[in-house]
Parts: sequence; structure tokens; C-alpha cells
Amino acid sequence: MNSQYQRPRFARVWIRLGLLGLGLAALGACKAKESAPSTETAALTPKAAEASGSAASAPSASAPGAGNEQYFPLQSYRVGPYAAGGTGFFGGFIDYLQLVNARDGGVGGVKLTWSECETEYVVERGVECYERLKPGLNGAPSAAFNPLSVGIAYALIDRATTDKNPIITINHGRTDSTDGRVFPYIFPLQLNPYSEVSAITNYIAQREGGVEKLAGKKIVTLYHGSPYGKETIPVLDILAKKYGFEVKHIEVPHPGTEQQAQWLEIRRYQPSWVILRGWGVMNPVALKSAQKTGFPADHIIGNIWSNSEEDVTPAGAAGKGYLSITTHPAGRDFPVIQEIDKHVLSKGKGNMDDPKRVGSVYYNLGVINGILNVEAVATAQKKFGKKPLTGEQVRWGFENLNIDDARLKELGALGLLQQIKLSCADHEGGGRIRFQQWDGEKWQLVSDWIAADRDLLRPIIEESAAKYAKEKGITPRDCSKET
Amino acid sequence: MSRRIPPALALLLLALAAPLVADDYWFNAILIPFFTLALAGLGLNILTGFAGQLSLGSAAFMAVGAFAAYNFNLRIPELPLLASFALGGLTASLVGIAFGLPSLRIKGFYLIVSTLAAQFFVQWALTKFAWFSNDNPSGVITAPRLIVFGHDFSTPVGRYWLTLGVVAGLTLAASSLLASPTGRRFMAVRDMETAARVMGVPIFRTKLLAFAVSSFYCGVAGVLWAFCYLGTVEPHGLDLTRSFQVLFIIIIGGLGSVAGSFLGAAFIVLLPVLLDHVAHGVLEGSLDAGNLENAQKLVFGSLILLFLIKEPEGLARLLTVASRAVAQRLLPRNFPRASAPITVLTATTEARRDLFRKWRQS
Amino acid sequence: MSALALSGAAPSAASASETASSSGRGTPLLALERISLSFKGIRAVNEIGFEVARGEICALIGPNGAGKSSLLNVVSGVYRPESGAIVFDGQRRSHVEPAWAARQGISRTFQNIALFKGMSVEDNLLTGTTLTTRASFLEHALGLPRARSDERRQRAEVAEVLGLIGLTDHRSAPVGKLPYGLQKRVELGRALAARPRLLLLDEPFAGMSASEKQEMAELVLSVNTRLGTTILLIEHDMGLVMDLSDHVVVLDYGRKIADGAPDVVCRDSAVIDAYLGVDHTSSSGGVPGSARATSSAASAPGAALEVA
Amino acid sequence: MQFFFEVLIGGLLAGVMYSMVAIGFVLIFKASGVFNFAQGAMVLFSALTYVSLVERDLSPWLALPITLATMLLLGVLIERVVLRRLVNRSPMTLFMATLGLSFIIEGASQALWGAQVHGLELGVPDLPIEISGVFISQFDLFAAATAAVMVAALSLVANRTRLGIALRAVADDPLAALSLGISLPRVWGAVWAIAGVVALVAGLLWGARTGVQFSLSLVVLKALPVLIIGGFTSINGTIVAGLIVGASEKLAEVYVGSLMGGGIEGWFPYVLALGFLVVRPTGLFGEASVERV
Repeated sequence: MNSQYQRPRFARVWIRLGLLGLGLAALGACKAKESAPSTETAALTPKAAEASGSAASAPSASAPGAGNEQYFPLQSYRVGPYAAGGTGFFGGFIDYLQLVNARDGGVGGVKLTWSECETEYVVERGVECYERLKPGLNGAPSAAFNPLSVGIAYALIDRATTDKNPIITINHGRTDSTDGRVFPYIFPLQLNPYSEVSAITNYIAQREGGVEKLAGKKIVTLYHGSPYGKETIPVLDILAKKYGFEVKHIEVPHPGTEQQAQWLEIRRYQPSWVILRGWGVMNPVALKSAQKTGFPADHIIGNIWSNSEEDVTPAGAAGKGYLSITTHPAGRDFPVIQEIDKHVLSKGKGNMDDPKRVGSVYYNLGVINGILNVEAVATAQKKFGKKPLTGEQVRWGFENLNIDDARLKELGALGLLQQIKLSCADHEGGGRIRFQQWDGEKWQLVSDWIAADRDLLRPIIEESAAKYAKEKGITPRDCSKET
Repeated sequence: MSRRIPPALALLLLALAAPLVADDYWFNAILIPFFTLALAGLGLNILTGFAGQLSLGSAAFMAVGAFAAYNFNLRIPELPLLASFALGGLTASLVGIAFGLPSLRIKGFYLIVSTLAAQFFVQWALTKFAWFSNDNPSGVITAPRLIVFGHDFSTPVGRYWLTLGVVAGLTLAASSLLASPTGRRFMAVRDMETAARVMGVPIFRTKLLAFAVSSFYCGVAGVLWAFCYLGTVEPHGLDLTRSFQVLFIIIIGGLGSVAGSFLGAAFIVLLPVLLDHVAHGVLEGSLDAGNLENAQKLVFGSLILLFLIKEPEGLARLLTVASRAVAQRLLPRNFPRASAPITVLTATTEARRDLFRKWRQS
Repeated sequence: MSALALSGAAPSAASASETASSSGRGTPLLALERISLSFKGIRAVNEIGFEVARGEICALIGPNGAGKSSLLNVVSGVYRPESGAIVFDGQRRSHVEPAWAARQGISRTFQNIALFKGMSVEDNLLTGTTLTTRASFLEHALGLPRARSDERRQRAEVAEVLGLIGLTDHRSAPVGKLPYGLQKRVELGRALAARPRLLLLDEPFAGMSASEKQEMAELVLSVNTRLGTTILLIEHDMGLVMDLSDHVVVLDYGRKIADGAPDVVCRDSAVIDAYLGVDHTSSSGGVPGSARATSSAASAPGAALEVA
Repeated sequence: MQFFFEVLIGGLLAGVMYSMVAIGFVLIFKASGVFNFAQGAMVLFSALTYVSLVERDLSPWLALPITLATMLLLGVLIERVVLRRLVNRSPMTLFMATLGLSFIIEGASQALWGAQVHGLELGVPDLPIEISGVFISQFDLFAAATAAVMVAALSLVANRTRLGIALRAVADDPLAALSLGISLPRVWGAVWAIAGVVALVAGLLWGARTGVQFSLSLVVLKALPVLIIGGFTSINGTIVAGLIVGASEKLAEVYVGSLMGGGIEGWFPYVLALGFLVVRPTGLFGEASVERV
């Protein structure tokens, strides 16, 4: 670099920058108000839609001139470390949407359409996809976002709230977003992490023969060394105090391919139960290591991210007898899955590359997620009319979602999906789980719905939500004013 | 140096023009991450490209910066936003110095162990100690409102201006630092440590300084990442993968080139999006999302190889070559070639001969 | 001895007398006392001691592996001797740190060129002036006045040196792309940019063409005479050594076998033994013009023996 | 005490698993000075290929040789297509190239075999055997044995075959080797192929341990500290380093980690390696280079 010319240049650049800065500030001040309509995206998304539309072979998606469509933007992930979950979930989701189109011609006459954008479970990719998909598709407004990723959901909280787009984090996400007063657009449907451990505790109590029997018992939580893994530590401590059992939290560093030390510790501690809050490869390795150290698999209880076939099969024989929770039993016998088979799969339109995985845990999660989204749209249509709805209107639909057994029967999802009733203040609803056991081949249900002590958890959640509101300067909604 | 300025100006002009055409999507998904990553790349380039110390810990320093700024901002309410940016960067540079200490003894690839240790330790510490994330149950921090001099920069455009301002300022400072005696010390250490030592370059202090400055830049990039881009960040979001991403930026852009950091960042940010759009458009979905993504991985990897094989000095070099070609056609004189005849030499030799004669007569 | 010989010998004689007087005036600039150094058990340098007077050109000669470079490395602080002492300008040290040496004004070139390949000629030289930097890195980053004045001063100094080594035209060329001979010169320039009191040159003429050697030799002389820099150099080419140096130290297998004025040394039997059978005409063939006759006469063992 | 031994032995065995991955690095680095970060991807690729073949109802005895051949091919291919074009580039550049390679290999293996998670049974029960109250995993013992065989085989190749001798010559002094008429590219190709085989062995064992899935490529992170403590160029060093890392990280996790809230296994090996380097800047068995100026 021949530097002797560059001093003067620098002087010039400094000046230029100064002027520029002023110009920018001024521009920024006025530009900040307006928000131009997307040119690039509008140009690009139709193509994208056709693409993944035809990929998903959705007749509606590729139908031109759609004036009467409701759009589902799918931030899917089909590659990378968590692809197994993504393909299953979004496969089930898409297949259910296809079913609704094929069988009922959409929701209240409004066709459902969707397009995919690969996030690879990476936060900024998810953000990029959100920004790309949020304008909707050929004028079809987007109903709700379902990123199935805690990280992405977090990054979307502010954006979605300003853009008025519901974010569905079914069975996961930020616990305190249950408080809809502070998080108007975030929906940790069915089960937040706190409810999860609470319900697990109740199940253990049941197995031990009553809550009072918990006293003096030893329980270990083996958790993934990540925010997700640590999230339930405080709640478990509270529960332990309440019921008088001992709890030991043991961390497995990401990714969790090595757990020798942890399981030796567990063996030394001699707990009666191990709650496994695993993630990806950590789960099979946990089961393997448990076997290595002679801990019985049927006293390990996997949580919502340790409960899929993909989590057990790699462990082979070591997985036999392993227990796990679920909000949506695996299997294809449920009428709704049969319907999907009849109207979608049998017509060769199924989204799954591997048809064997239809009815798997992740697939069924996708299906019930589809049901909940569609039901929310239907509910909203009752109020706003049978037309494509904005995110804000769909939000209302979610907040007034109320699915009872009767409705579940109509949906053909009795036993697959739990009763769920949301409200302005409660964005979770269900809080119930069932337990399944791995027989070496597939999951067998071993319990009916078991509920969490949601009243016990509520204050903790509200406290955390209030803290967040304070941090961000948010004034919580007054739900009595919501209609 | 001279080859760095025109791209810089071009960039500034582009940046100025951007808001006239760009929309939310471009700000939120392309421009802001581009400038943020470019800054991180610049940070790493100072350490690796200029001072020759290979580092795989950039993301860790970004994380430190982000969490530090968050906590300063949270716990000292009256602190102005930009001040917390700076403090975030300074904290990062302290951590950087700490993990730079081994560079006194450890050289070459062995040194990556130090930065990798930083990478994993920082991530662990930030997840482990809830205090860092203000006891957020999920250990995630969320950005405060971005108010600078009473102006609210929270809108996409606002965040863009804020990012642009910070990045532009720091870039200028970096270019002038790297053209200064300090910058030459960095490069001396990189090119021939022993020679530098016998010339009185304080090797250890120079290396530590490189670590400090580099981490400062990465730290501020981390703050922008958390505050201006995502509005939130969890330790896992700034893991080894990110460090590699930053490394790719400077490899593709050009080691030891300020402009390269920007070119590389542009490449890294735009390529996936571009490939995605192209694939959707051209292949008309004959490929499902999964394979599409794999295809992207393949293309990306191949491009990296292509660069290393064809143009090891990166995009920056390509640009220079191009501009040289143009310039040479326009004003051939300004570019002395290495093969220039050594006329001066004989002249000076003559001069010396006279000198000797005088001296002998005396 | 012909006029040719005189013209060759004269300078050394003259400067020798000058040195004598100066060393009379004060202590020698550099004195090595019984320096020993070994690598992996092998004694590379064995209790070597000699003095370099102010303003003189002292040549360190000897066959390969005699320990010449090792001594230079000891003086510049790259190696740390096991025993002995280095006295520079009256300051006694058991070993020197490179930084200290640099601050004392000891600067050097290397046997195998050790330039900063990634930088331009000018930047290489500028790095030579690094010790004269006053401003802090922050001032540099912000381009504050002190930084600018540093820049100006250092560039001025470097411009001078560039003129001296005749590379003004190549100042912005990337040094890696220069031909070998020029690189050698750049390295000398880098050392000169530090305004040294003692200049250590490790085989400055190695691998050069005749003309390059001549230019380099004149360059070295002019540095010594014009800038008054004391020079300690290593060279194999006896001819050049005889012409250039006021004072020659001969090493062999880590020992000092001779020390004195060139014409004396080259008649020393030990030196002749050490060099017997070693053919120097090839290398001295490189020495231009007048120098050759003297040097070959002086250095060729046969000739020396006759005289003896 | 018994517990201590359990942890220790478990750690040592785990260490062997790390070494197995690290050896792949060493081979290539020794022969061609390339710091091959793609080794992890190669591990993933090999295991994925094998499993997918078996799942397509191929008998293991057929699948294994096919996979083996694939890995050999891959190794040679990499040398041909990539490294041959990067001769005389800085180590840094070569390192980068292998990063690019790992992208390609990962992308290719998933495009080829999909992203599902697979189980892998080698027919070795993973039940613990109890020796005086100390549980030891059969599988890990088997793995250790395999590693031993592999190292033995490697040293045989290195000492008995012409290739091995050529390899050693190249490692010592490429130029001298060249002057002896040894074809560097051929040797490099061979080394990459061998590294591919090593990756296969590691892939199968790790795959059986953790299941075959994307994160298999992450085992690299476990191998790096081993590689560094071992000093990049010595297979024996790598084994020793592996044992050190394995044992110390497990003991640290149990005895130190509990004080710090656990989960320190992720970074402990690196800090350990750092400690080693500060004492011995070129690792336990790496050659220190004398400064010649």
C-alpha cells in the first residue's frame, strides 16, 4: 500500500462523511415515517410460491389471480442439524392445509395458500424469511407465522408486534409470552416449558402413588446446555420445595455427543427418575449412556423435544422402555390422519419424502399445528366475515380459540389434540400432556391427559412478563377492554 | 491504501442511495446484516489479515460486546446509547486481550486453540450465569429502544442509519490506523516477526493491541447485531458457525484489505438469498426446499474453493486488478511497474564516485 | 605492490589510522567478551571476544559454520549467549534484548532476506523508523496532529534513505516482487532508516552479480563514510573484505583465529590454514576493477605464503 | 474411589474415540501440511453412506467395502481436484480450502442420503461389564481395540510399505523427497485416501455411539484439542493427548464442573490445551523449530 497519497484523501473523506452524515440524518428523519411497499419481494415471492407450491403440489398455491386466499408463510427447515424435526412438522402442517383445501375447499370458502422459505433453524435466516414472506402472496394476506424455533421466535417478537403478525410457538418458546397482555402477538400454544415440568411432576407423583409420596424422592433433570435447557430450573426448584423432593440439575454441553461423566454422576446420585430435556443428538446419546451406566430407560422421561422417533431410533435397543411426554400421540389411526391419507396422500400429493414418517411425532405435531391455525382462522371468520383476514384479525381468532371435545370429535382429532381455550391473557390454553413409551418399534400411549398446575405457575409467569414489560417499556393490555 | 479509498467512497454513495430504492425487507434482511458483518469482518481482518494472528473466536467477542452493551444500557439507565455501544466494544477488547496473551508464546495454527477456548468459554459463561441476561428464563437479551440524541432509530430505516453511521466511522478510523506506524507494525509482525523484533517493534504489545482493536470492532459488530439487526440475541446465535462465517468473509473478501471485509460481507449475505431466489425462479420448484438448500451448500463451498484457487487475494484484489486495468489505459504513468529501468541507480553511483575522490584527496 | 594495490589499500589504511585515534579518544563502540553459544550440544561459538572501534568497518570472516551469523545474532539479541558479555558503548550486558539493541541504535540485515513481503518498499523502510513514533495508536486511528507529524517526519527520513539506496522510483512497489539484488538493498535501507550507530550486515553481497556487488560495496562505504556509521559485516569474499574493511576478525569452528588489519590478517598462517584449499578466485572474481588484483594477491594463499 | 476409577476409565475410553478422529488430521497434516478441517465432514459422509446402504437392504459385508471404496475415491478426488491446484499456498489458504470442502461434503452427503437420523448397530452390545464394582462399557472397549488395530496398521503401512517410506520422506523434507523422484501428488493422494479410511472407522464407531446424523461432523470439536496437544504431527502424540483430554475432561466435569454449575466439558479441553501450549508451544510431540536467521 503506498500510503503517502492517502493523507489528503482522508481529509477529503472525513469532510465527505460529515456532510453525508448530516444528509443521512435528515433523510432518515423523513424516511423513517413512510414504509415503501416491497418491490423486490413482490417480484420474487410469486415465483417462490409457484416453486414451493408446485413442490408441495398444492393446487391452490399455483392458482393464479387469487383474490380469495389466506396465506400461510412457512419458515421451514429441511436441512441442517434439525432437519428431521422440520421435515416432519412442516410436512404434517402442509398436508393438513392440503386436506382442508381438498376436502372443504378451504376455510369458509377461502382457499389456503402457502410458500416455504428455508431457515435451516438459523435465526437470521428466519428473520430474512419473515421479512420476505410477511407481505403475503399475490395479495393473499398472511395469517400467522410458525417458525418452530425458539431463536427465530425471539427475533420476531418485536417485528411481529409492530407488523401485527401472530407468531405461533407451539409447545415451546418463551414461557412468559403466555401472558398475552404483554405479548399480544406471541402464542406458546398448548404447553409452555413450565407447564411441561409441572405436568411431568404430576405424572411422577401418579406413578409413585400420590403427591405425598414425592417427598424425599430424588429427581435429576439432564438438560441441554442452552437457554432452552436451563429454562425450567427455577420452576423445578419451586416444585421440589412444594412437594419436598430432591432435584439435581445436570448440564450436558452442546451438542451432547459425550455424556459419560453426567451419567456416572447420575448413577452415583441414585435418583428414582431422570427428566431428559434433550435436543437433537443429545437424546440418543443420553439413552446409550444410560444403558452404559446401567440406568433403566423406563425411568427416564423425555420432554417435548426428546419425544420423537428420531430421538430414540438411533439409540437402538437402549431406547426400549424409554418414557416421554407428548401433546399429540404418534400414530395414523386418528380419523384426521385417515382423512389426510384419503384426500392427500393417496392422491400422491403428500409432502413427506418418506411416507413411512406419516403419523410420526413430528408429523402429527405439524397436523395439530395446522388444525389450531385453521381453527383460529375459522374463529376469526365468525367475527370478521368469510374473507381473507389480516394477521391482526387472525390474532383475535387465536385469542378466542375454544376447542372442546365435541369440536375435537368433528375434527377427528379426539385424543390427538387436547381441549384448548385461549384468551387475551392466556396464550397457552391447554397445559395437558400424555405419556408414551418406546417399545423398540414405536410409541405406545401409557397415560391419559395429565394437567399441569397452571394456577401455581401463573404468578411466576406474570412476574417474568412484567419484568420484560418494564425492560422494554411496554404497558400491558387491559384484557377487560378486549372484545 | 490508495486502492482502498475508491471502493469506500463507492460504498458510501451506495449507502446514501439505498433508502431511495430499498424497503423494509432490504433494510432488515440485507443491508443491516451486511454492514454489521462487514464490521465484524473488518475486526477479524485487523487481527488475521494485518497482524497475522489466526482467530476462530470472532463470534465470542461479538457476544461479549452484545451482552456487555445490553447490561451497561440496562444497569446504567442514564447512559447514552452510543456510550453503551463503546463500552460493549471495550469490554470485548478486554476479553480479547485476555485470550490474546498466549500469542506471546503460541504461533500459527496452535493459536486457534486460544480463540476457540474463548469461543466456547464465553458461550458457556453467558448461558451459565443468568445475570448476564438479566435473569431472563431463556437467557436471551432483547434490545432497548434505540434513541440517540433524542431521535428514535427503532424503525428499519432508523436502524439502518444507526448501523451505517457506526460502521462508516469505525471503518475510517481503521483505515487510518492501518496506514499508520501502528498498522505497519501489525504487518511487520505478520510478515517477519524476527526482523520486526530486531527493529524494535514491541512484538507482544503489538499483538495484544491487534487483539484489542480487533475484538473492539467485533464487539461493536455484536452490539449492532443484537440491537440494530435482530433486536435480540442468545449466546447460541453467536457460536462457532458465526466465527467461521466471519472468517469466510475476510477470505473471500481479501485478507489484509479493508475494502475486502465489505466485499466479503456482501458476498456472504447476498449469496444465499440470491441463490434462493434464483433457484426458486429458474428451477420452478423442480427442487424441494431441502435439496435446494443442499445445492446452496454445494455452490457456496465450491465458490470458496474457486476463490482460493483462482484469486487467493479475494474480491478486493479482483477489484484492484480491474481498476488498475482501467486506470492504466487512462493514465499509464501513475503506475510504476516493478520492471521499470533502474536509471537513477547509475546516476547515484556516479555521485558516490565523486564523493570517494573528494574523500581520498583529503 | 602497484599503484593499483595502493588505491585499493589506501582507504582501509586511512580509516584504520582514523579508528586508532578515535579508539584512543574513547572506548570501542562494541566489545564482545568471551562469548559462548551452543545449539543442541554443539558449540557454535566458543569464548570469542573482539572489539569494534567507532567509525570502522569490521569484517567477520570464516568458513561456513564458523559461528559468524551466530555472533551477529548475539549482538542483535536474537540469540542469548551461554556465557560472556556484550559491551556496547560502555554498557555491559550478559545478553541483549532485541528491543534494547534497537534502542541503542544497533540495526541489521539478514543472511536470507527477511523483508516484510506483504509491504511496499517504502513501508518496509518506514517500519525501520518505527522507534521514532511518538503518537499513540488512538492518535493514529483518529489522524490527530501528533500522528500526522510522525508520518511527515518518518516519510522525510525514508525519502532520504530511498535516495541513498537509489530506489526512489520503486518506493511503492511491493517488495516481494523486486529482484534479489534490489531486495538486498531494500533490506539495507530498512536498517539505515533506523539511523543506526552500529550496522550489522550478514553477507550483504551473497548471491549478487559483479555489478550489484560493486554498487552494494560503494553503498556500504558511503554509509560508513558519509553517515559515519560503524559497520560489522560478514562476508566470504576475501577480495571485498580486504577492500572494504579496516579491521578483520577471522573465525573457524567457533573460535577466533585472527584479529587485526586486513593485510596483517591475510598473512596470518592460521588463517591461511583455515582457508587452504578453499578457492576464492571464483568469488573474488566478482570484485570489479582495481580491487581484484589486490584482493587476489592479498587473499590467495599461494601469494601470501611467498610474501611470508 | 471406585467412582473415580469409573470416571477415569470412561474418560480414557472416550479419549480414544477423540484420537480416532484426530488421527485423520495428523496423517494429512504430516504429509502435506494441510490442516484438514473437512475431516469431520468426511466422518459424517462415511457413516451416512454406510448406514444408508445398509438401510437399502445391502448386507453389511457388501456395504462396508463399497463405503471403503467411496472414501478412497473421495480422498483421491479431493487431492486431484482441490489440493493439486493449491500447491505452495499458505497453510492458511489450505485451511480455508478444507473449510470450503466441508461445506461441499456436508451438502453432498445430505443431498445424497437425506437429512434423516439413522441408528447404527455394529452388533456390539453396549451393555456395561462390571469389574469389582466398576462399570466399563463393552462398546468403548471394542472401540479402543479397533483404534489400537488401526494405529498398528498405520504404523505398519508407514514402516513396511514403499508408500509409507515415501510418506515419511515427504513429511521430513518435501524437496529432498522430490529429488528422490517421489511424486508428491501421488503421496498426497494416498494420504487423503488413508485419511478417508480413518474417517470411515471413526464414523462407524461414533455413528454407533451417537446415531448417524448431521451433528456427527461436530466430533471435530472434540478432536481439535487432542490434535493440538498431540502436536499436529505425531500419531502416538495424538493417542496420548486423546487419553489426557478424555480423562481430564471427564474428571474435571465431575469434580470441578459441579463447583461451577457443570457443562464445562465444552471448553475445558481447550483451556487444557492452552495450558499445555504455554508450557510447550508446539504441543507434546510437535517438533520445535529453531529460529534460523
